[in-house]
Amino acid sequence: MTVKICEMAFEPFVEIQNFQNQLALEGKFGATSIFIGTMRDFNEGDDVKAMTLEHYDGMTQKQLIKIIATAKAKWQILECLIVHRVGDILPNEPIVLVSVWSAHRGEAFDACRYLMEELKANAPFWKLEKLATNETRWVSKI
Amino acid sequence: MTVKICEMAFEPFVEIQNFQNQLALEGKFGATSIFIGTMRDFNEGDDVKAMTLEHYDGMTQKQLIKIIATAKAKWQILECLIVHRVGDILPNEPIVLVSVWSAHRGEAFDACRYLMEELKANAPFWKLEKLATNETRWVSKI
Amino acid sequence: MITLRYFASLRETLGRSSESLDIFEPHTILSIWQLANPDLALPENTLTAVNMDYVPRTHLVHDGDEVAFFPPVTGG
Amino acid sequence: MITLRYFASLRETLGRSSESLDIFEPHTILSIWQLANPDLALPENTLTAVNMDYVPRTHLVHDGDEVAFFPPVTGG
Repeated sequence: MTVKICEMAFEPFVEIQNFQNQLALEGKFGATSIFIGTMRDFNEGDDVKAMTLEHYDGMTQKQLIKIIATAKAKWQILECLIVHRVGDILPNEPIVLVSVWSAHRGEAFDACRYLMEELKANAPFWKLEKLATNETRWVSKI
Repeated sequence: MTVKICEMAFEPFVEIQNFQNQLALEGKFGATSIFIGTMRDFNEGDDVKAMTLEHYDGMTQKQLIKIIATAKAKWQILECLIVHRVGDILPNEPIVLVSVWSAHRGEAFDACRYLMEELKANAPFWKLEKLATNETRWVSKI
Repeated sequence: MITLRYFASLRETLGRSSESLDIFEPHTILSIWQLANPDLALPENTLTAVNMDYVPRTHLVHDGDEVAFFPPVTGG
Repeated sequence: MITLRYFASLRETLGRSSESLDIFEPHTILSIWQLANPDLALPENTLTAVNMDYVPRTHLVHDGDEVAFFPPVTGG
């Protein structure tokens, strides 16, 4: 169960593959459910050219570990990995990666979605968008 | 929207990365939901040492394309990729990959799960397991 | 002429994976099975397809069709 | 001494990201805000945390605590 906060761009498929390679779970997992959130170049009708992701270092990790513990209590999860980007981000760069390994698909799907929804609801990240017009705006909760 | 049937082992993260690289969707997708099914070395309480995946070549592709068309009518999907292995498979080798790209996460999650459940219900694949005892048995519907 | 195809455990039970049959009028799927396998009742849970689409056993088969019989699918 | 931290749009509004405050008895979160920001009502949708866990505004803050105020989160 690993939580990573990245200040530089990350390659989600490299992260997952490397993490999986060191798991020593060969033959034990039948299901992997993955979600990747990527920066778009548009939001709420406006062109966006960059974004800054602020976070509350320390609380972020504490909240994500708590969310994972709750998911582990609800579903039979073998492993999970959460990676979240902070700092200055450009369109098409990954923002978040959630990956869950389990024996059966229902648990992997449910736990991955739960982790992602809880992360969005509770992890202390804030997005500041820079529009094509050079205006900046804080993304507000949808 | 691509469907691939593989007779040899495939690398799911390489498949996804290569597929994504040629999409020309930079900045347009905000959400990627992925499911990977992997062969376990146990099933229904028995050790399994190999598996043969039979399919109805032609009908498989036709059914998967139909399932994708239904998903596209239900959700706003930008792209999707389905890869399924056939032939002789060993534990820890990937069996199936479903990946969906969309602007928003709800659609990606819902469509990925739908595709996977419909694939399991309707695509004409059959698993023949070879147990540690060297007995073979057809997997029956759970 | 129609083509019959059998898969997985049903293929093993019958000892063959495909065969041809001449029909001179439309037959239901069930009737096709009985013509091809007079000694064996169509197993209850068998799925049936014509030209690679699922159809019920009452579906009418025409000359040139490919008819498939198989057990419940277990992919994914 | 307690540490106060402000994030995102609230940090910008206040023009500072952290500060210290001496308290000589436990105070509620709301009372801490009023001591630190006497000219500004705590914005309605502000989230509050003590020692990196969410707490309600009625939570009692003790000496040594880290108290954070921030707008709704928008990660993921």
